[in-house]
Amino acid sequence: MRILYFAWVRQRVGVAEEAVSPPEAVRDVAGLVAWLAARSPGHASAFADPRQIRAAVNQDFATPDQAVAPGDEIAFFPPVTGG
Amino acid sequence: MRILYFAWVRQRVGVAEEAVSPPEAVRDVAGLVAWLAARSPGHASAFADPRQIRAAVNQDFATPDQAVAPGDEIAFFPPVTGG
Amino acid sequence: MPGPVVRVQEAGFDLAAEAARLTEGRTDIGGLASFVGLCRADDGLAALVLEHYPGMTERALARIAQEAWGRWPLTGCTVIHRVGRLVPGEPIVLVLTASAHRAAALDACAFLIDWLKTSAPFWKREEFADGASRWVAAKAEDDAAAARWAKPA
Amino acid sequence: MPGPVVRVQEAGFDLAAEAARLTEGRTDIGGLASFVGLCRADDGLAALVLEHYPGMTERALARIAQEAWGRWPLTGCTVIHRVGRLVPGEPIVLVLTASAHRAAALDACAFLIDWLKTSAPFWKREEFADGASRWVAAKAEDDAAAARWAKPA
Repeated sequence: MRILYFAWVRQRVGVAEEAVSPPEAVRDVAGLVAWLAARSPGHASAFADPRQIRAAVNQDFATPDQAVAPGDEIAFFPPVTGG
Repeated sequence: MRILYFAWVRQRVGVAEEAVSPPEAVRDVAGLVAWLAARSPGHASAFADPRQIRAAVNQDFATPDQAVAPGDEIAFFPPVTGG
Repeated sequence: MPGPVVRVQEAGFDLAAEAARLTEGRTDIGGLASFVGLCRADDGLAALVLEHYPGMTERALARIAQEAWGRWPLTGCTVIHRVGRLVPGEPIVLVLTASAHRAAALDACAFLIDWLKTSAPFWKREEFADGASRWVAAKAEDDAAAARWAKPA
Repeated sequence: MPGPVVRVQEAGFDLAAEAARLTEGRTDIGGLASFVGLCRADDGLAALVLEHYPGMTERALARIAQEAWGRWPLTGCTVIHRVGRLVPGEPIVLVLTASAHRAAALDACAFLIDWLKTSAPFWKREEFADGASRWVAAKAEDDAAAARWAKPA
């Protein structure tokens, strides 16, 4: 599973990208967030306020209950501010 | 009183502009239209359907009851189609 | 910027130059909206001939532009309307609005083009390839578009 | 015209060239609307740094542009969004829409810029003259602007 981070989420985690293999119990975006948040203080800080985090699974915006699977590209980032 | 005509109103009347001196009884735009319509078959044709005629007095859009006076510049034209 | 600029002219206009004139050297503009109306070749149209009321037309454009200037926090506003004979593909009218805020620029631009259609003394005559010619009739839909901008009483 | 064109790039863009690309040689376009978003020098801002999600961002832009293409009878649609470091006065984003009808061009242009703000993965970081830096927070007003375009269920 390939995880990407953008904007201040990336800055807090400390890397732009990492490959992870969560346990089988991690089945959806919310489960993945909980699991990632325990990986380091940086991760914990990035995911401290879930309301400020958006996710994409395989480059589509995803809700917390969206399923995740090995091989997926999953990204976490703040609400977008383009335009 | 200076009268200007535009678009098909001008074509029907046959001139772009004329100086007229209507009698004192002609006090407003509606009265002027009735008086002008009697001047020639071209005028009559131009003013045949008052719903298709718009007026301006001294370069401001005017309603039929607007007063007119000697010295005024009064224009008649179809509904505008710019833009 | 002293206020809106309006022009009635036979010549074409340069969108890039007009846009640059509103933005150059400024760092307080967040959005620049523009609308260019063009002459379409509908039904075998060969040319549009645009007539105006010299004097009143410029005053009407200035008044409409001033109204937009008062309703939205604009930093720049340019309205250019061409007259004379225009062939299909040629630009007829340009509206440009600049503001710190995108919604103001976009709304003022739409307001101006809607009001131009119904409140500025221009008349269009269509000339067709077969030699026929007819004056364009005013459209009820244009009145409706302009009416959406009416302020509540 | 095969459909909308979207680009994410560091380089600037040329409004006139992009406008010409949509209109050149055509006689079926009645209106060309554009919006350019620019970097403002608010509060001592020295630069905006724009980040995107390569791949997903282009897909999101293409999807939004395709949505506009389906909702309005457009003849052309171009969306260009810059990334990287931009200083005040520089253009950030361009939306261009062309249609036979002015309302379609204007509405599609407003729709696209509203949706870009809320649905395309870009993030802005502000750098200030004093060395401070902060990520721009998403605005509730942008969500509200985009929500007006939601189709009735």
